[in-house]
Amino acid sequence: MVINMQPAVETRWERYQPGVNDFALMVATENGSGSQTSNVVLIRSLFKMGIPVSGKNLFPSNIKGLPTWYTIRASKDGYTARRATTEVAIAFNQDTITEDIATMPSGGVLITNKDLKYRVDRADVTVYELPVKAIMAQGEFPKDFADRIANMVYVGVCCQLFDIPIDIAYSALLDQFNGKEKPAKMNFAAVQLAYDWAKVNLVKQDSLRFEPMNETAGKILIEGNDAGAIGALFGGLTVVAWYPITPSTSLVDNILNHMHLRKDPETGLSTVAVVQAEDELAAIGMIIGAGWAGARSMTATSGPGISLMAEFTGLAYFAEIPTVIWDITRMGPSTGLPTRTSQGDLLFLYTLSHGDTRHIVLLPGNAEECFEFGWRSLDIAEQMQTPVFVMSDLDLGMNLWLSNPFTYPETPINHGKTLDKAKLEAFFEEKNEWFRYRDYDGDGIPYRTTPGTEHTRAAYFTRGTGHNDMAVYSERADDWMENMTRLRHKFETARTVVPKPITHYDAAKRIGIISYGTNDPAVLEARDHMAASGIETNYLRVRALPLNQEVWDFIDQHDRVYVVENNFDGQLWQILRMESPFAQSNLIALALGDTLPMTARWLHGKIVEHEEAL
Amino acid sequence: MVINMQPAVETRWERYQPGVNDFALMVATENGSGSQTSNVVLIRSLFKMGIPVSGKNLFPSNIKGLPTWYTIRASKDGYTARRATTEVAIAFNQDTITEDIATMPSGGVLITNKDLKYRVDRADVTVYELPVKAIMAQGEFPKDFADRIANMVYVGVCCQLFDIPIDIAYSALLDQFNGKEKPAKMNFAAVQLAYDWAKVNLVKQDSLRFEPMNETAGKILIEGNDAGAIGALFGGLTVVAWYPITPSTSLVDNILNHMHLRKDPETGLSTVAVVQAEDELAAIGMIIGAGWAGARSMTATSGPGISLMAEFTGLAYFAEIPTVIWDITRMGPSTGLPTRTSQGDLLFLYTLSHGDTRHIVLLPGNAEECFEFGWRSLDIAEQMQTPVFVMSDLDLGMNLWLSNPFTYPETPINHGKTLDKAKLEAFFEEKNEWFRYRDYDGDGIPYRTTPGTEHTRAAYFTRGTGHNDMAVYSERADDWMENMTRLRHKFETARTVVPKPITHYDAAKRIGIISYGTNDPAVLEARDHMAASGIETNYLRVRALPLNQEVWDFIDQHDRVYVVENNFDGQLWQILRMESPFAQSNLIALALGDTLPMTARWLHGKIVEHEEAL
Amino acid sequence: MANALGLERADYRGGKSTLCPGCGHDSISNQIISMAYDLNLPMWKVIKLSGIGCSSKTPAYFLKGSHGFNSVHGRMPSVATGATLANHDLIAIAVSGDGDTGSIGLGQYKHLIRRNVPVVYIIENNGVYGLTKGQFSATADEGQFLKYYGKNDLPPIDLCLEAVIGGATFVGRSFSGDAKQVQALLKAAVAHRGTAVLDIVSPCVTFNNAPESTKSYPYGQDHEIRLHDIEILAPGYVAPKPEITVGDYDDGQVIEVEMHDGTFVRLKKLEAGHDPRSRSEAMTVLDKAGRENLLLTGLIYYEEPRPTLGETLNLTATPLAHLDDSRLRPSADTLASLMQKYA
Amino acid sequence: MANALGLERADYRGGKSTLCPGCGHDSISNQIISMAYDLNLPMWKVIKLSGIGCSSKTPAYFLKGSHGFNSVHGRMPSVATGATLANHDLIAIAVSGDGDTGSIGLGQYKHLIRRNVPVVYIIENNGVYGLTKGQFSATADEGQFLKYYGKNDLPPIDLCLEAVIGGATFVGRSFSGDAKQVQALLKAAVAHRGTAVLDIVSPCVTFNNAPESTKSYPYGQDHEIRLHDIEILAPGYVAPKPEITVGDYDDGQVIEVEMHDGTFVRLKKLEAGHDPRSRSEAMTVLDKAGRENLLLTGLIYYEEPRPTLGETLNLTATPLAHLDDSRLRPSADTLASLMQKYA
Ligand SMILES: Cc1ncc(C[n+]2csc(CCOP(=O)(O)OP(=O)(O)O)c2C)c(N)n1
Ligand SMILES: Cc1ncc(C[n+]2csc(CCOP(=O)(O)OP(=O)(O)O)c2C)c(N)n1
Ligand code: SF4
Ligand code: SF4
Ligand SMILES: [Mg+2]
Ligand SMILES: [Mg+2]
Repeated sequence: MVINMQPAVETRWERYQPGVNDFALMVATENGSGSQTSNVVLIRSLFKMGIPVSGKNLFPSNIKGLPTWYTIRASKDGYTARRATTEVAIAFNQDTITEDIATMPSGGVLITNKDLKYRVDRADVTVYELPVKAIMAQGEFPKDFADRIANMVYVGVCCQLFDIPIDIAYSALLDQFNGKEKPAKMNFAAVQLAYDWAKVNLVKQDSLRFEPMNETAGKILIEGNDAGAIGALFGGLTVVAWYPITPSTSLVDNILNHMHLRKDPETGLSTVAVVQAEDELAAIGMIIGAGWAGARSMTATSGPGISLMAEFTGLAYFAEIPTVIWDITRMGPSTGLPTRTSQGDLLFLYTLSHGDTRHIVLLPGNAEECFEFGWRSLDIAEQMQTPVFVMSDLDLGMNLWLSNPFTYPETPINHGKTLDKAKLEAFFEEKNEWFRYRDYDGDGIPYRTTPGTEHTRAAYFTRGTGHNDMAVYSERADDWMENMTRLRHKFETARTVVPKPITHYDAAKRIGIISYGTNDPAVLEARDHMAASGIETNYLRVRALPLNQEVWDFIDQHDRVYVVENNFDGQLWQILRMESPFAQSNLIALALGDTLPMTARWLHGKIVEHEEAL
Repeated sequence: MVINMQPAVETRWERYQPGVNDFALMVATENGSGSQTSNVVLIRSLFKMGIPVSGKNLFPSNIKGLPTWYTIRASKDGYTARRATTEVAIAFNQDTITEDIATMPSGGVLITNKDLKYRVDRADVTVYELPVKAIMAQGEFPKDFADRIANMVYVGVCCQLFDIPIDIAYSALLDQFNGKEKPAKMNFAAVQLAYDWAKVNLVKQDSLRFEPMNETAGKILIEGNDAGAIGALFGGLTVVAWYPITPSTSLVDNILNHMHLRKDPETGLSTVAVVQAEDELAAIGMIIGAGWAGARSMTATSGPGISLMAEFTGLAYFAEIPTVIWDITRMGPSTGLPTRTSQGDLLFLYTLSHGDTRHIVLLPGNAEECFEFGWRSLDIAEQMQTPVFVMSDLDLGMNLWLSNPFTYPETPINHGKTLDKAKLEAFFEEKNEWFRYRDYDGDGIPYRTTPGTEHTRAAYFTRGTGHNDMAVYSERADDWMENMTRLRHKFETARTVVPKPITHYDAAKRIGIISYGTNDPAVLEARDHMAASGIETNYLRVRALPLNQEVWDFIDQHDRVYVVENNFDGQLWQILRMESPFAQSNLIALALGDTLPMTARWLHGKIVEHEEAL
Repeated sequence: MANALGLERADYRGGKSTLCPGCGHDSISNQIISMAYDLNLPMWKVIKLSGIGCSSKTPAYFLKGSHGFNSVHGRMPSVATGATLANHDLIAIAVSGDGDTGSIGLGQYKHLIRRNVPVVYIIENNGVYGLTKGQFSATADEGQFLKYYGKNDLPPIDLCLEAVIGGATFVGRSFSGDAKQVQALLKAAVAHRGTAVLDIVSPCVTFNNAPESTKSYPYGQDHEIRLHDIEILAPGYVAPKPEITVGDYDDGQVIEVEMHDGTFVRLKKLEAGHDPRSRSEAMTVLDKAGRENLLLTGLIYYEEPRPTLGETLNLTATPLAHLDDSRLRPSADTLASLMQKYA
Repeated sequence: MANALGLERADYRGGKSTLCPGCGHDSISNQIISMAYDLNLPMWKVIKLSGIGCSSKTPAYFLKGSHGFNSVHGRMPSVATGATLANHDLIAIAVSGDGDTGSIGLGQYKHLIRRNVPVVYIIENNGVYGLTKGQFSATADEGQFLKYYGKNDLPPIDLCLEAVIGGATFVGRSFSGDAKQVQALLKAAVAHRGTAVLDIVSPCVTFNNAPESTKSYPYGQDHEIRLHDIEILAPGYVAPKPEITVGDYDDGQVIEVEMHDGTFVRLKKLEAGHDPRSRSEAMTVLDKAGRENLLLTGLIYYEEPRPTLGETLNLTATPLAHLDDSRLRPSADTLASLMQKYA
């Protein structure tokens, strides 16, 4: 498929053989043609068959008509990383069919829409041609509707060819239209027609098929942005201000979807305010104002929005105001490719805004962590009294992921050192004073009040200008240094508060891998393959900045550490080098940033290449 | 003086003895009281006496009434760094006089305004008390005017006490009012009164005095922002868009001052457009639009403005549009301290905007370089087709510096690979094609046209979204990677184009110092002192990012390298660590960032401390 | 003398001003202090918000008992929006400048008004950027000269007209030299539900106080034209006759407008005779003032307030900031059953 | 058939549109193509500017022979300002959306107009954010429902009224379904010196085309009210009688407005009978249209243009971008004598 790359050197990988419940499909259609429904129905069906499955939607930055590719991977071994080569190509788009055919792997299966113009000059692939119009003609559908569901034809044919029980496809359709039988039946009619047609007219010539297994029992299928939205709502979110931008929009859409969970049962009134701001400058101003006034606030945006939020972020950092900013990263610089994935904002988020600033950045690697960091980020923000970033990406946010159901927060909501009337009185009782920016506990974290606290001494003045620990304006160098020193100390405290890395460690192994976010599935899969070919690796997945001691220990423990990330500059690698307490001669950057989710094969190839060159 | 700190461990430094033409004065007055004139008159007088002199204005972020301190340093050895201890304190501000007296060095000279309320409980200082009202009373000045020139009293007294020829003070006054005799005479009358009064009423009890020498012949006194403005005007600047912000405002003010140099002699029409934008978002949009359309454009701002320019900067980087952005840094984060100096934006400028970006940052270290980089930055921007930052700071930009007169640009204006009608025709002649983003020369730098080029194939489409080398919109991963790879290659080319570092190297010395910008005088002075006490150092002053090979060689050549900078995080040190081709175990960060210009004493103390601890 | 809360006027003061002696902004701060004292405002319920500028510094100089937030340049409106959403019980007093609102902040200003965020929005309008030393602002007179920056060739923005067409329900203009009127308008504004805009000409004595400048003291003193006399009748007062709501009023007639908290604003017609309840009249009078350079002051426009932003969002009566945790986190069962939907 | 430059209409086309079939924006692109072809515009002199959005994509779909710049969201006005300063010979055609201009870009839009930057500023107004899938924009109808985002509780911003009070000298409104009028207004706008604003209702067929939406095709087709018929008379035409410049016109009467390039715009009165030369009339008619939800189209406001930004800056006749180096760098002597002043 035309957008696919990530060249990998030839390796043992070549021996990989597709088989039952272990192959991938690629569906090439037109954006806005309704194919999304068909593709999700296929995924849900495999999920219901108990087969580990994952899907990647590679869509254009347009509303209707441009090429879009959807890859579905079934993996009996539970691998969910994107695969570059897809054994089955469903070529339903006139604009790309020629290239789609040319680029498919030898021995693959090609399913085409016969109504399109194309030539198949590939003796090395099995071809099934579907007369879509003719098939649809059999079931008098209303014209416009027929177009919209024509894509159900390949669903029916796939059921027939690859042994997907058609009743399972139906229940998947039902889910898709959340229980509404009418549309489900309508669509299913087309599936059935195609299924029957294929039974009669197609002779199975390939060996690819699915078989029920029991690997998805108790699991869920969910998008990261949906998980994050649910997490935030269970995290006591009260104010959201946002401005639409792909791929973050669906995070707020999902907050709106689930907001009823936070309606007051008696009055039906809402405990969450969601405001569509006029831009990102306003969105962040609103959540900072809200955080200052005692709300649990957040926004969601992507690269361009982050750039616009830079100045306000510096204010929140310096004035110590809690708020949460989700960055669902897309391909940058600039407007870049809004519908392609990347991890390119990491370094910028970490140092966002002028002057000496450093920020907390949480790095979810899967849907469960999107949920967890959804609520935890709000806790950490109030606990540390600072803006907290959650950096997800388009791949995690907008694709369907196989996940465990989410576990209810184990800890109560944490408001940090926020003094309400009673607490403030107690504080004065004990200390005979309270000053906003004084470090009473030696952890760099001061105590705060919020407006509307009925106490004559609750008030203080918040500003982005120089101030002493009594929140009084000051231009004195010593006051400035004292405050900056405390802020740095607070940041050191943050290292112990943010989520620790996930480590797979075995002292016998001398090679380490450090990565984060959605590279996880590619790393896990590549490690297995490398182990099979004698390259044993340990693995540490960073889940937050600032980095914790565990990371330095891990680097210390290995001869070589590959730092694997999906951006062009190797930004985590750069942060590791600029922060590590010792000279790191053993860090090797494997940076990709080619707009697509990382494949295990690419990573495997890179590491093998490097190891063999040693 | 109250805002002074930079604690330094006790060292041989203590042996330093003030003497003739080698001591410093501190003038404490009220902001907006006209004292600035008096102080500059004192500096100019010393300059005219041929004595190396430097001044630092430590003023508040307010228009009238808050304390302001002005330090004047005379140094027969030509040292121009700020000195923390000032032998002479002129305490003319009621609000600070008590602390000003308390913090002055033992053996110092105190000059007070007798009309203020204060007590001198320092037996260890020489005191001269001036009845300012009484002195002024002698010369019937119009009331309001009298207040404004009362500060001339300490000028007159200093002339008397420290042997500044009074006629020199007069000619300094004349310069100050650029030749206008009336105001000069008015002010001089007050100087004369005070001078005469002191002659009669003060008995010289200290040994501090000035003596004519010949060290300033052929030199000039100028502010960095003035130098930068002149440089830009001699660099073919045509469009300026800006938004006022301290301390960058005077850069544009000076462009306005000198704009007549660019008036068309016949028509009197202007070849430079200066627009006060509605904010920094608009300012950078305007200069990018102008750069795109063929202008030599620039803006000047400071930290908060830089944050607001982040998104547009990413566009200019990715769409490859030339423009120049001056960042006259002030103390951040956030609004911070607008009237205090810092080098805290370095890392942020280098990586400004989301996604994988890197920018050219020029780092002038003195007024001559402000002039040179003023014109050169416009050349480099067009040559590299990218935004170029010039990072100066408040200290360099707003204080008076002793400098050599500026040398006329040795190279003609460089428009880089810009194809006008004729050049474009020639290009087609030779290559039969022209594509905007194709790398024809292997240096990563493409050829561009500007709008209004009368040629049917001159047009191309500029965008911040994905594009191939023909400037056609593309979402293909391979197009994206090809473009990013070329951009990185172009950035590598930039390393060879930007100003090289200034190096003081002697193979026998094993300790190196790397610094940049206005730390230069402190480094030079500290090196002399350290050498005197047996610590021999080499010195490399970085003048631009990206770093050149020279820097890596310098690090390689030393056992230890101290990276000296005036920000809190040690940002150049971090950049060195994240970019150096080898593991750098020998880099030691000496980061200050205490809102004030660095003193040689602080640096000397730090290095001695560290060296002795080895 | 203590007010109903037992507080002296001095208790409503703030820190010592660092503005230039005679700056118009300081007199506005004084009127805010008097207003709060007269109305017995509980300071703990008040928030003070501002952007950046000399004007924006003033919240530090009044109501020391209130939380204050000196935010970033031009974007205080968004901070005010978030703060009042977090806690709709707060009384928000926002101070801005003509540069802060008319240049960098124009977009946020307009969108704050469109959302009808409940805040008293005071613009201390001096036609220049004071804190950065006297550049022209977007409200400077067309053709005006300033010693340093020369001639201003651009037409001024009328921030009242911007507010009226932007959907503001309370728009007043005044002159900081007119203490009585400033205070009356402040009291009415605080009683108003929704965005109340007060554009107050507040001379910069250091950079823009030449008599020709419409933003100067001399000009204001000589040229201010009051559209009406304003009297504020505290809640509890009973209007003699049903409130007049339509028609323009004849000589000597009086309009009384009841605010949602029961405060009455009584307007006594003066020669200009402007009826603030008519949007088109407001637009006309402002257009005229602009063309003829008239400093018309008073309540320019008033309408029955539409719902505030918080009201359109159907938020709980308890301020979001004060909800207890039980209402912030749904139950474990709720999560479990939600998970079912994804299985 | 070739025009005076020997170009076919097809030569004025751009790349293939990637917008939804039927999108209003595509028909506006078509009118731009026809306008340029009819007026014999030399494409090399034209620049196409836009922000971000479906509307902002369109410059790639017309005038392939012109330089285009698809900049950042909402801030194209500043890019247009800089580009036209760099080269005042350029003919600037700017395309924006209601989100791009009314939300994120409102401040820059207003300041562009205030500076009278010479550009044809087209707003393709569909009441939603198309490219991000149908959120309400600031021009959406108050009370309107959208399947996904529910009810819009905020009043719409009228971008024509904003322009009129902001100092625009040419303000028109149209409907992308009214090809003839769109083209006439485009021709007049290009002939205008200074900012010419065209707010064109341009339906989003995918997200906001329900008949009750004032931004839909059905609504436009049924409810458009033309204020007058517009005829464009190319330069060279001689007005029968001295141009009428004052007074409102009686039935059947005609106004002819001469543009600086000699083009005449002839307005033939229809029942609505609006005189675009009166600012107050323009404000009233827009206010009325807003209150009564009327889609009034035509030339809303026109005035003799005040100086453009470039003119107020007294720039050389040669575009700054085309000055030769001798005029870009003063002589060595100049520098030497300047240095004297600092010695
Ligand atoms: C982002 C940003 N840009 C510029 C500045 C510099 N600045 C501080 S105050 C100010 C203008 C203030 O003018 P105005 O709002 O009219 O207030 P005034 O001082 O006149 O009362 C500017 C430009 C800033 N603080 N932040
Ligand atoms: C800074 C920034 N924020 C958000 C976006 C996402 N975005 C792209 S287009 C758009 C809105 C476009 O709406 P409009 O201007 O009305 O154009 P339309 O698509 O309706 O024609 C948004 C919010 C962006 N590209 N940049
Ligand atoms: S500069 Fe002007 S606005 Fe600022 S404090 Fe002084 S008088 Fe007031
Ligand atoms: S989404 Fe709407 S605005 Fe965008 S192209 Fe489609 S119809 Fe046009
Ligand atoms: Mg002002
Ligand atoms: Mg739109």
